[in-house]
Amino acid sequence: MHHNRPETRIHIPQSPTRPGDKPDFSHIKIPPVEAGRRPAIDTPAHEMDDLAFGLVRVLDDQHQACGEWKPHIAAQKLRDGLRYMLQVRLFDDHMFRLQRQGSLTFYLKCAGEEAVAVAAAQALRSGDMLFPTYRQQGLLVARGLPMVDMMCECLSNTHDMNKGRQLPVLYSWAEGGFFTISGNLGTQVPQAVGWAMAAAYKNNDDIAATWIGDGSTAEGDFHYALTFASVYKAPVIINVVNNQWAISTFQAVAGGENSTFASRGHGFGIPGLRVDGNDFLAVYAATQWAAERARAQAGPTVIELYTYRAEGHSTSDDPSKYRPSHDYDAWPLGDPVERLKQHLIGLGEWSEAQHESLIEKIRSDVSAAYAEAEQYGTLDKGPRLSLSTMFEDVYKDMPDHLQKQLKQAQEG
Amino acid sequence: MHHNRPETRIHIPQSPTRPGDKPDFSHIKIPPVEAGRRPAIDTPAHEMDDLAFGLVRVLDDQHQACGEWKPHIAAQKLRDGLRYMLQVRLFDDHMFRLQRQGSLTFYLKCAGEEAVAVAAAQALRSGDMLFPTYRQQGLLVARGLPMVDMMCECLSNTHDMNKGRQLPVLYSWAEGGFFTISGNLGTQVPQAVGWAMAAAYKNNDDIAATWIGDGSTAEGDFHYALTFASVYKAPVIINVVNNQWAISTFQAVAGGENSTFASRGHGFGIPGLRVDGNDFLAVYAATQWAAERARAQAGPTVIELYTYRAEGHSTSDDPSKYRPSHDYDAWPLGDPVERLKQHLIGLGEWSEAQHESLIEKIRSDVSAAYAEAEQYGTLDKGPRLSLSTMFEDVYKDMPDHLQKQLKQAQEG
Amino acid sequence: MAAMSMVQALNNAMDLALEKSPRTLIMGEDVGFFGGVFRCTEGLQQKYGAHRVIDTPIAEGGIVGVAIGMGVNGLRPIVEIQFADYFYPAMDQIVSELARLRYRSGGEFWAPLTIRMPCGGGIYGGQTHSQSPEALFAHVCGLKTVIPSTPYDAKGLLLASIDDDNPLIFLEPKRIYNGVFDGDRDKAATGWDQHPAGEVPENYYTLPIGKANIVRQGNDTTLITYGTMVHVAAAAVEKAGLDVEIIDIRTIVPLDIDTLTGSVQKTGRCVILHEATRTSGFGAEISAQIQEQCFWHLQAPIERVTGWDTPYPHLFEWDYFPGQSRVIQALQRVLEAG
Amino acid sequence: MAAMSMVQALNNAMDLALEKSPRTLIMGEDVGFFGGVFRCTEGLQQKYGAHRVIDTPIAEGGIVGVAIGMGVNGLRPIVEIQFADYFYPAMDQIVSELARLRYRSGGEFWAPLTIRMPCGGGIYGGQTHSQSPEALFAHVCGLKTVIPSTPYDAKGLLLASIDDDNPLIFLEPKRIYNGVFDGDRDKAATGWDQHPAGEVPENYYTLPIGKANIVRQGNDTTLITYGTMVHVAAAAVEKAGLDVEIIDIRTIVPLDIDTLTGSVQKTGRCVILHEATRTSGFGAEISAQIQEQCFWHLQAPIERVTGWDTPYPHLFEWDYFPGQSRVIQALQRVLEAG
Ligand SMILES: Cc1ncc(C[n+]2csc(CCOP(=O)(O)OP(=O)(O)O)c2C)c(N)n1
Ligand SMILES: Cc1ncc(C[n+]2csc(CCOP(=O)(O)OP(=O)(O)O)c2C)c(N)n1
Ligand SMILES: [Mg+2]
Ligand SMILES: [Mg+2]
Repeated sequence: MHHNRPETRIHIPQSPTRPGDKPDFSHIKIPPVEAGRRPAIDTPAHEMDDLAFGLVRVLDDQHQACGEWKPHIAAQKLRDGLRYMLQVRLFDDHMFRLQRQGSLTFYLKCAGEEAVAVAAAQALRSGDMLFPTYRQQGLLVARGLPMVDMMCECLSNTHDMNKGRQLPVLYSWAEGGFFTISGNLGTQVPQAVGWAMAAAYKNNDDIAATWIGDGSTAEGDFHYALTFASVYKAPVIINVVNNQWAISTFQAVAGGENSTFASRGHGFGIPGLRVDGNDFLAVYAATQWAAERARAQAGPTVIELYTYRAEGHSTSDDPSKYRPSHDYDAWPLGDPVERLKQHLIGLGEWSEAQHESLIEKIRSDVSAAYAEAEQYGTLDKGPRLSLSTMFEDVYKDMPDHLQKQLKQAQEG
Repeated sequence: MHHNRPETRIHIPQSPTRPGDKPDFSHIKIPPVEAGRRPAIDTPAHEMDDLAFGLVRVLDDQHQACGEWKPHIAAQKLRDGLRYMLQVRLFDDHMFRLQRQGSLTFYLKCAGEEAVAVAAAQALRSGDMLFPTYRQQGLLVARGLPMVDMMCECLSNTHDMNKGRQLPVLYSWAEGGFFTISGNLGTQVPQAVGWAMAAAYKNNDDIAATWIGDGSTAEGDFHYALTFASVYKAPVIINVVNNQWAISTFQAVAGGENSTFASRGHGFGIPGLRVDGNDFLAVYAATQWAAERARAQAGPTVIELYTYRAEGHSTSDDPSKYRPSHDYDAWPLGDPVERLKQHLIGLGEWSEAQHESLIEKIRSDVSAAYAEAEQYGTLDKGPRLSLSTMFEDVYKDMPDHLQKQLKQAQEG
Repeated sequence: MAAMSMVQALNNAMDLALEKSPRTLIMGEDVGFFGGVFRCTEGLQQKYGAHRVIDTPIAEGGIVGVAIGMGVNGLRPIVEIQFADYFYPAMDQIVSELARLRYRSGGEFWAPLTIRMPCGGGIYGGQTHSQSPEALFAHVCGLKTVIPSTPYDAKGLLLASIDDDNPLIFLEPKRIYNGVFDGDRDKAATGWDQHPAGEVPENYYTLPIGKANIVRQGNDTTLITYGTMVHVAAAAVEKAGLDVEIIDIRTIVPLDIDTLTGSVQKTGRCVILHEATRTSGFGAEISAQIQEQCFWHLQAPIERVTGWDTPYPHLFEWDYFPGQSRVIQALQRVLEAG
Repeated sequence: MAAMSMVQALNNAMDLALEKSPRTLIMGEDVGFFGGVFRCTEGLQQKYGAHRVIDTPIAEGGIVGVAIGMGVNGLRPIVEIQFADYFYPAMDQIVSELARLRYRSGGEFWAPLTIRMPCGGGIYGGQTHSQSPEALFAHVCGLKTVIPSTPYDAKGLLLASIDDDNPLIFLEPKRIYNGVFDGDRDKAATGWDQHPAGEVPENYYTLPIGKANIVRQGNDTTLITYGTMVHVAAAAVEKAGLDVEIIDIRTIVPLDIDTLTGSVQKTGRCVILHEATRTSGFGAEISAQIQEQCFWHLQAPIERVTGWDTPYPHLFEWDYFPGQSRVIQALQRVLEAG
């Protein structure tokens, strides 16, 4: 105790464990799969408030699908989902290593959170618009963006969809209905609501889905989104990815101590589903339910994806400074890839051998993609975008003052 | 129907009545006084969620105090409350007329909402800090600011606490624990939370109370306030004055259609009380309960004061353009002054005669105060602050560039 | 042609824009049923429907964020911020999102918003109903910022703004919404029907964004200004009987610098006039550019006549407002210098 | 005296400030247990407690709003905004509240906040980790804005800022947090221990806010700059072998204009250098003031060397960054002019 530390009665939330401690998730209550009820989509919002405090689950401890939320989904689609998740994970691993070797300025993985994006993408229609944040690379993979295109963005090279302007991982893919990722947290959420309102305005039944981290829900934009979504009954799904951490701060600092993130919409009459985010089938089922609600003009839904950030925040982070090491191994909801794999094996639709060879295949695809991507240039080697791209797209047409500046820049 | 009006499925909320319609408040459900339960202040927040959808009431239709919320309050205190409310109302009337006569640039009344401020002020301690918006002049009156001081602010004269810098009604009173009113909506709410956190930090048991309009809850600041209040269990009361209107927009446009404003904190584990804002005793009791909670370190409370803006938004407004005239006469929760008066008469603590003579007395006090205020100057007549006040208080000490500008301004 | 106030001209422009395309809509606080606190959207909801002239919650950041999403989905929202003083909660959506979308996405995404906001003082609005924030927008690349000074310009520039695929801030000097104001607060207000630019064609027309307007030809000094101050400038020059060239820049960014330098090269002298606070006001940028490009022509220091570096005070409104006498003094100093 | 990086000097300053008064506290995203993403608050929570170095939710507007309330209640919060690029959500609380409180309340209320934020590029941070928003703050009267260029200055200015009863924006050029950077990205970084101003007294000291620092005496041209660019300027002048006076303004507002004009009156020439985008950057204000006050001494147009009017691009970081060669060219143009 320092002598300048006064007596105080201010409450400061704390992470239950810190470096050196044994990981401890005993505070997390996991209800049985059967406890989850799946109400009709037109149920009045306040009659579903309990769902925000439960946990939508489909896979039980033996990896079997059961309960009311069990979705109808073909084995092939599940195998696709598994493949996408694996691809995301191996892609992440590869790119992370490349950053460590100095080939990339920055990288950010979604390890442990693959299902959150992949299952959602598979439950939505291709015309539905996605407003992600930076940890949903699974959406791109599931919607079929070639890995080489993702890599080109990370390299800011001549094939970069962003023309060298953004940090690695801040993808944009108009054709795939994937909105340009912002470096500023939370901004995409009211934008998604606006996109959804425009769809309704135009009288079509496309919907918008957006993702935001647990930490970022504290931004005003989240409130704007809830307000407008509620007032105009926008056909939108607001996904809160609660991976328990925001860089170094535990989710209690974001307000996770006194209520769930799924319940954040209750004050606006927006129902919330709290979902096991590492249960592929649960994410799929919850997304499908919310998408049906939205399409049926029954209003927006908040989905809290309860998951865990298995690794550091990004390549700039060192989680050993603020949380126990190997904590992911103790995470009670397991790993999404492993769980879906076991489920498929249990169904007789998959095998260890197939799994191994799939991993091999993806690994070589990733390497091949990177070899190709490098040919389009890297930050400091090979082909390079023209300097004029620095001045283009600030405006639709380059105004005089930027033309003059471009000329000056070209002159050196 | 205009030919450019496309088929649309966007939901746009509407006011149930518009100019020309008969006022209709049949959508408002008023539960009986006895239905209100008053839980212990340390009840877990989510076990009180029902309170945000009920209505805390004390005065029944015969103006008698009953039910669990009935507060212990001496007759003298009630008479004081009645006097303050009357003073606010007559002050408002006088100032409004003066604006119409051209003596003031602007004015804004709180007609119909007097109890919201006066009863709250009486339920709080003098060390508690108030962060109001512009329609709680009752706080000043109840805490004893002389009317002449309020008038001097409205006149921007030599005795103006704001030194001529603010619009009329944007009062400030440090000594009275009344924070400077902002022209920018919503900003005071996180400030109140911060003030409360500082009280806790300093280990004293003063609390903060803040007021925000139904319309203004849509601002991000409201969200910040809920978030920080929840995370740090700040000793604060967040009052939402739901007077059904935000200038011309009905409360549904602020998101009042799908849930109550009292429930806005549920997603953060902050309990909400929905209170009959025109029932002086109910406002008093609810404030007392929330203040006890805060002081006992049991956390923040949201109180929705359900009331009606009896007149226009301000002197710049013309409500006949957007709502039925005489709608206040149909407001089902009556008038706060009239109801408290009847209650006191029923108790044998007041009489029509006393009431009449009190009105007389206040009227002459108001006139006398204004006569005095005018002696300290008006915007264009009489004594005037020195020009240097325009440049003072931008910084604590006037920097060189402002000294130069002051000199230029003085030279004309 | 019809006599229109600036409010009417703006209303007329929005009417034509809504008529022209069902993709265009209006949103903001009190803009719908009520028609706006300054009446700029009066009657439009009644004519086009509640979904095309949308009353929104009081959340400027939300309004802009939502409008961006609409813009990305093919609509063209016209957003009203009730007073320029209240755009700050929307700053992040404007700066980090709206202005950057096209750039950061390699040209894939953009949102063609027009954000209207009444600005400026002179209505006893105090410090939160009087601000002129144009310099803040000027520093944000990716935005265009426009400010008209007459009903004729207001309509033509607003229609051009709505048509523009870039995001646009459209500042409306509220002091001249309903009549010409020349800075003399003792003079009875004159209606726009007395002013040539109060004659407004009823049909659809646009004025080019990025083009300044030489309001008055002159030889001895160049007086550069915009918004309400155009009329203060004109009256001051008239009163002082000086041979001054007055230029209304009309667009803050992109600035029509060639017209400005052309004039200063002719006159050799320059005064810049605006209502916003002085330090880092847009006058600084104009001054810097003219100095850079006309250095060898300048016969006197460029002067700035501006609001003081204080909030806009209620009581001292007319001491804050840069009125005719301050303009005349500056012109005389500049003329006598050298 | 000890060798300190800028991060260490800032940490040391905050340590002393927390030590000095229990009313002082630190709040921001990741500042507590972790010690900040740039490590500026490392160890302070462990030393002073979780209530004095507070991890906050990710809500810049909330952080500032709450800190204002604390300030009003007698505390002195030091707020960290994780990157200057993320201050926009707090713009309304900063402009409409923090900067105006004292004024609007007739001096009754005020909040002595110091808001720290890392600014500037050169770390491949892309457009949302590289911005220099000082001009936006400069236009907001009521705020002071400070930006140090060395560990010694950083400590002295931060302690003075925390002591100041005015609200203060404290910009920290992140490119020089951990070593001197002179703009030559091919040169190995040099630690602050190699630099004289990396020697920092361990005791409490303050440097005056509003005082510029003549970093290098010279006669032929005045080069005005701040932050990281001070070192780029020094290296450029060294390389070009010119007789240039380099001034580090250290405070944006209030600007020490007398020191600047004194120098320009001596040299007759002036170049202004900053990393922020050009249009309405703070260079415009400096240029305008110098032109106003030194017109008759100027022998050449004042030049501005700045970032371009584009977002800070990831790929073209070093084409955007105003490096030594652009500085040298400008100096030569100015020297040869006239
Ligand atoms: C407006 C804004 N403030 C701060 C940051 C810095 N920042 C980047 S990521 C991050 C943590 C976000 O946590 P969370 O929302 O939980 O998402 P996660 O990283 O866990 O997926 C922070 C504070 C930012 N990018 N934008
Ligand atoms: C940030 C901001 N946006 C808009 C306004 C303009 N404005 C002033 S009062 C008002 C309506 C507020 O309604 P409400 O919060 O319900 O309070 P009430 O007037 O009903 O008491 C509006 C939109 C403002 N003052 N500040
Ligand atoms: Mg997180
Ligand atoms: Mg209201």
